[in-house]
Amino acid sequence: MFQLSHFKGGLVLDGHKKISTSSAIKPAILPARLTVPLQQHIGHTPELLVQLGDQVLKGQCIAKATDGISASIHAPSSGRVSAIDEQAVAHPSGLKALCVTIETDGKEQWCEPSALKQNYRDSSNQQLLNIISDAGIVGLGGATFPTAIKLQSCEPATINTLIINGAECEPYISCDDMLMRERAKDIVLGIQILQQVLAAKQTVIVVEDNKPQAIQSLQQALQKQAIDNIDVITIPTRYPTGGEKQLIKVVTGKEVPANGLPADIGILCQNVATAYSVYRAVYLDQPLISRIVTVTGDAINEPANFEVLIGTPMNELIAQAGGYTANIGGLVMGGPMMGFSLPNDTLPVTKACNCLLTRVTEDTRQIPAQACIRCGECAEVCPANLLPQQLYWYSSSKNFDRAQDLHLFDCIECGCCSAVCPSHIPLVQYYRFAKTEIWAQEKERKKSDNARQRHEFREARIAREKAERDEKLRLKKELLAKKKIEEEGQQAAVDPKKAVIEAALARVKAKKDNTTEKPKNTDNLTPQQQQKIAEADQRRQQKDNKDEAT
Amino acid sequence: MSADYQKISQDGLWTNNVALVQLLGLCPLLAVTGTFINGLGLGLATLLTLILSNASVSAIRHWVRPEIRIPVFVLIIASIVTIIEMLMHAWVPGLYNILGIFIPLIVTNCSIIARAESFAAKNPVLPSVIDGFMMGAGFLLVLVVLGGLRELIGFGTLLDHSYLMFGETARSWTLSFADGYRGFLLAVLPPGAFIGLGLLIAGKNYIELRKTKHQTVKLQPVIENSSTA
Amino acid sequence: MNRQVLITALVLTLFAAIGGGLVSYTEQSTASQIRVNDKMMLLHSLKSLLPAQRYDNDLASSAISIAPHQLLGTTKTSRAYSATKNTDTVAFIFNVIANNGYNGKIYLLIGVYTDGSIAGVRVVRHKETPGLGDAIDENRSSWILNFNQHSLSSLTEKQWKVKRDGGYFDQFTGATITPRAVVNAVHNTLLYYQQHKAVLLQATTKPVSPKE
Amino acid sequence: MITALLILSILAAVFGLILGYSSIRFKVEGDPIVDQIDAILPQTQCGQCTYPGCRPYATAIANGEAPINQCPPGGEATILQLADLLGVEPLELNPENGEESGPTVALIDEENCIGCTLCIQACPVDAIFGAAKQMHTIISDECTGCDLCLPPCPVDCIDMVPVKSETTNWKWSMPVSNDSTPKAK
Amino acid sequence: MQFNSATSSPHMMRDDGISQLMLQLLFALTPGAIAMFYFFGWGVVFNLIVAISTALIAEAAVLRLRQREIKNTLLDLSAVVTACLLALALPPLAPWWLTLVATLFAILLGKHLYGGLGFNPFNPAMVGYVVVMISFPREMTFWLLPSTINPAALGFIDSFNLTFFSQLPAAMSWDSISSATLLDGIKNHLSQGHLLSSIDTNQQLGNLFGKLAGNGWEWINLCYLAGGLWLFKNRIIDWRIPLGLISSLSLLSLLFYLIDSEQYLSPSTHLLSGGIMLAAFFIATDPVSASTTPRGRIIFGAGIGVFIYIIRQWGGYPDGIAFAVLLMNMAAPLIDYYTVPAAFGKRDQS
Repeated sequence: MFQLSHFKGGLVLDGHKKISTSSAIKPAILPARLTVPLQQHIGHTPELLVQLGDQVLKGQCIAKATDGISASIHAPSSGRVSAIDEQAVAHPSGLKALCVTIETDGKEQWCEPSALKQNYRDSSNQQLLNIISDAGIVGLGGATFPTAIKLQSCEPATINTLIINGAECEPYISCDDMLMRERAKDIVLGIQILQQVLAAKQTVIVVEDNKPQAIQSLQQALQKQAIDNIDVITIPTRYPTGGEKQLIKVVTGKEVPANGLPADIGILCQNVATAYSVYRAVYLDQPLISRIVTVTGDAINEPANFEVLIGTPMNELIAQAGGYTANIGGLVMGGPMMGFSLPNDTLPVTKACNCLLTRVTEDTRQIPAQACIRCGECAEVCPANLLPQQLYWYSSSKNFDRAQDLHLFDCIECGCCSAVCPSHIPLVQYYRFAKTEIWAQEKERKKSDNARQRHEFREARIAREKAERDEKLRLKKELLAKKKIEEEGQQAAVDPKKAVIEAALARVKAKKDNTTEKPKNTDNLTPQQQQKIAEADQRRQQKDNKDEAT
Repeated sequence: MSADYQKISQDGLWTNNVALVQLLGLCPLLAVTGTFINGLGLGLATLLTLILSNASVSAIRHWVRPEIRIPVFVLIIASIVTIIEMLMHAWVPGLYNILGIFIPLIVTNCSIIARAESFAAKNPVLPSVIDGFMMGAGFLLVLVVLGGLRELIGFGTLLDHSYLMFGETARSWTLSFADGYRGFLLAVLPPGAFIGLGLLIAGKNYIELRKTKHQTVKLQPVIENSSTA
Repeated sequence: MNRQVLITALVLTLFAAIGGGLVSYTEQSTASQIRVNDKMMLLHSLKSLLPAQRYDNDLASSAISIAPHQLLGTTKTSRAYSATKNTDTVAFIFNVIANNGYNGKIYLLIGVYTDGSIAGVRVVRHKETPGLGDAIDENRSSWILNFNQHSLSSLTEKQWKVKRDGGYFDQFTGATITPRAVVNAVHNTLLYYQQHKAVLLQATTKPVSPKE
Repeated sequence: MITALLILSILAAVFGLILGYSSIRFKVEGDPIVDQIDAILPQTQCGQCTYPGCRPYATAIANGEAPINQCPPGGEATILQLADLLGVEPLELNPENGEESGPTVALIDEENCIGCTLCIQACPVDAIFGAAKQMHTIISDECTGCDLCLPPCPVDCIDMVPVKSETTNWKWSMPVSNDSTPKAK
Repeated sequence: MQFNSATSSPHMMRDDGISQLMLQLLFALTPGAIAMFYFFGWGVVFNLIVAISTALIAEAAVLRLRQREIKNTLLDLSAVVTACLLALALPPLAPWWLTLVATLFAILLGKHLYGGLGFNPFNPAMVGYVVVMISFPREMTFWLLPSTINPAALGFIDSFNLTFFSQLPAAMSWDSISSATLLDGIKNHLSQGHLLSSIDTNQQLGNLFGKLAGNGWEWINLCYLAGGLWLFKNRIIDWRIPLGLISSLSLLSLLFYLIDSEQYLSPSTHLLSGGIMLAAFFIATDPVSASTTPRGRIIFGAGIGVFIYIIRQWGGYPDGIAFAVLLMNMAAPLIDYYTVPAAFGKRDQS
């Protein structure tokens, strides 16, 4: 049915998957403390719903998605909110971010089921989307883009092909593999919901040929339920086939236009784990509060897959997997090609955490980079068909314009180029550096444009005010001159000195009466600024109150 | 005033050297510096042109309207160069034959119009003449050094063909260094000129760098003294 | 406004006139010297081909026109100069082009005594490889002097070749083409002289205007 | 000879007429390059370049009166862009004008603010609001970090704090380069 | 537990580095070098020794001067590769100082003046070659007859004296030892107005010509070809540059050969004489100075082929590989600029 195609470049890598697939998915223990970061997805931080000391139930929404791109966050277990503060999170920067810490009570008490409890087939698309949105489901393949938004963003009935991504091309990671092996039926149910929402004409589950058991169990599940509008496609194992655009190219032979979305060519991709989460949300009314995490690598004693509550500290998970071997050298969240190394193992598991990869000391030592000899090996393997070494050249010399001309932003950071570089140049880091630098410059430019406008506005205002003042002064002078003539005519008896003092006193009084003078420059404000002003006013009020109180 | 002249001289000979810093007039510079004497000949011709053109441009600077400034300068320079060319043809024909096209090409040597524009057109006659002399001398110096270097490396001789300029008595001036030296043609060929000029520029930059380093080192104790005082 | 434009034009004209005037004055005052120089240059190279005691005429003014000829390698009318002593013609100097040099034409001056032997050969202009083919230049090596005194009778037809081709003359290491071309050109000139000797001798006995 | 002179003179006259006419007819006013330079400058209006604002500095650069290395807030990036635009060699930032530091914003210690409005008058981009005898507040999104509000404050209640590094504005650093990596041109 | 997290992904890197690449390159050069030694004697070995030692010393010295790390840079073997390519391109009877000057220029001018490995716009070996080519044209003709037909083949001692002391063996002159290469000979032959078909009757040239493309040379080139194919098999070099070079040279020579087989050499002679295979697989493929885009590499190789043919046929030098390579080195950035491949998803757009 499908004429398989292939993408240019890529690598055939050693899978290392068997390490973690020998045992079934294990449920992870309930930790005493769950640290749930509010920002676990691409987009805006959701709005906090709980306060310090609140009792929460398992599955209770603790942060609600804002407008635009955002996703809700739920309590992974029941307990008490013991802290709402900045905690170290799993991010390449190692910086802190706002987290809700829950001290679990061990009761695992679920919150009230929602009102909607009917067969999904009777539900409208909007109802289903609401369920998916309320469940805080995000793409679990790694991008963590809110799923409901992705589903909503495509025009109705424009999706010809729904591709369920079970490729899982990165070495070591096996969470999707295990999920497909053990919960194929649930995945298929989830897919059917997606099918209904999208009204997709055809649906395929794509799995790399190094996961025969997963393929088999998926096919069995489809047969058992006599589903004939979903196909399982086996594709050759090649990194990075699991990349959305590469996968589409392999399955359909079509290239997603650069700067475009798969939806533009009538295709939508969802990860198998995402489909499974959709099933859980719709059938079981369970939001996304746990995920399968592969704990693997060469420096762990009992590698396996675990079903882990979001917010679980990684070290507890590691301990459950038998702990590190003696030569532990590093910990990576994600796969060896695209994951990032973690500064320590006490960070919480998030929705994006598909794998914890332990690395032995020998592998973590830095090979010093040598000069680029322009061998072109990187260009050979680049799946985005870019010229990595020229991008490197321009990124390292901060010639960002030229880097963008060479399509820097089409780079998917798959790491193939770095992996094959004989000079061991950390190419991907150069691209990441250039990308973040360009974003920052763009922001900077917007800010400076804004500053220029405000500066010009201010100059104009000062000029205007000066002109007004001069005009007033002129009028006053004229008036005075007139008065003088009059006074001279009248031969005034009033002491002029006294008059001056009196006038000054009057001015002071007038000023006193007018203490609540309107602040300057409050015209042309954005809503955000107004909000800030309001906040400041509030603080001012509080301060005044305090002053009064004391 | 004397400090001014010192600055003009320093500019022309070193800090703002036509060939090493401004990189002007490279075409004749690279083409004729095969030997010391060739360099000297063209250098003198350029020097003379620079002095005369600077002097005349400076003398007439008040009468020339801006819109015809350039044409007038070009006219002056072209006239001077043509006259010099004829004089050379008449009195040093040997050298004239060797330098050939590069004498009329002095007209297009950007350094001359650049000096006219940037200095002579804004300054009185005397400083302009000094400036012309110093700039020309700086150029001459580079021509001679490069010519000498290329001749030395390329042929193993120095001052060969001096008779073209100084008459028959100069035939014996030729210095020959290693006997049986096979010659290193690269130095005499155009690429050698480029490499040689590059090395001269590098050498100049190196000296400057050393100088500034030296200065900062020198400055250090002064600061220390002041702080302890 | 019109006045301004006129002044501009006037100033420029003035400078053009002054500049032009100076140039033309110099030109007039140096013209004679330049003519003398050019003649001296020519004489200098002609003189180097003949020992001074062998002739007593003004070589530069003795030019005769030679029709283009294959043996001289010429395609246009060229000049030859005749040397005389006591009104007897003693030698001719030909402008010869060797067309088969390594990098194109080699321009030669070849002096031939009336008895058909070589007085001297000089390279006027060439583009041969520096350091290799340019050994034909007198400034570089004395190879070119090897031709002196040789004639069609002193060497056989076969000997008028470079050694590599079985002839009499050396080639220089690594370069055969250039010496071969020069030897060939000298040989051809002798042949030409042999064929046109009578005409040439006749031409010089009549007064020939040096300007032709 | 005379003809040559005549022709030369006539040519000169003709071209002189053309030039004289053109100089009046095609006079160019204004200078678009100033706008381009101004667009590159960071618009902090801080005056560290010794000019009273970004635009005056841009004008000075365009007139060749100021070198391109006097803008500490813009730093190396700005100098590179200016060098690129003007086709000149990039220079090191002139230390006399200050050092390139990370972006900062002003923060008013609201406990100590006496509401004197002096800082409001100093702010070049109207990023401080408040009224006499009332506590002032910085609109941090608008603050360019120019430091100009510091000197006028009579109670030293304004601090310059670095812009907070968050996961959203965090930047990857350039890898520690081996010694042969080219320097920025 | 705390970890060092300074690294960016990917966390897998290849184990081998530049030095392994260079080592394989050197390995692939050996068959050709052995063939050269077989046909041209000890001079080849002396050239290699002088070039390699000069290159290493010069590189170490300049690294020290530039205050760079020395040991690892020397160990990347790029200087050795440059030296070997240069030594194999120079005439076997080249005096030691010629090889020394060429290598010095290659390392200093060709490589380090531009910033060292990775930054040189020109192929260093060819820079060195061209410097001595235009400076010492006489010495650059010091080739000799292949040993198979050379009645006066030199022994070790004679070669040693010749290379290092410029001492000719007793009773021998330069002209009796040195001989024009085939290409030079044919150029002479043609310039005398002879036809190619008369080569066989020319005793000396006929001898040189061998079976296919010059006695000895055909085997040397086949050895280089074998080494090159091995490199290609091991993915050390890109196939595009050799392909472009060989095909453009074959096409051009075939075209002219078909027009007039008496004036223009056959494609097989062109391909297997001189240093074509060395150039195609080892010199033109130097990635630093070559074009880097896929299409660009084909153009780059083809350009070299075209220039080689032009220089061979109509230029002043018998062979033009060095000039052709340098000319295309110069054009490489331009080629790269205009042959940027369409990024993923950009193919349908302009």
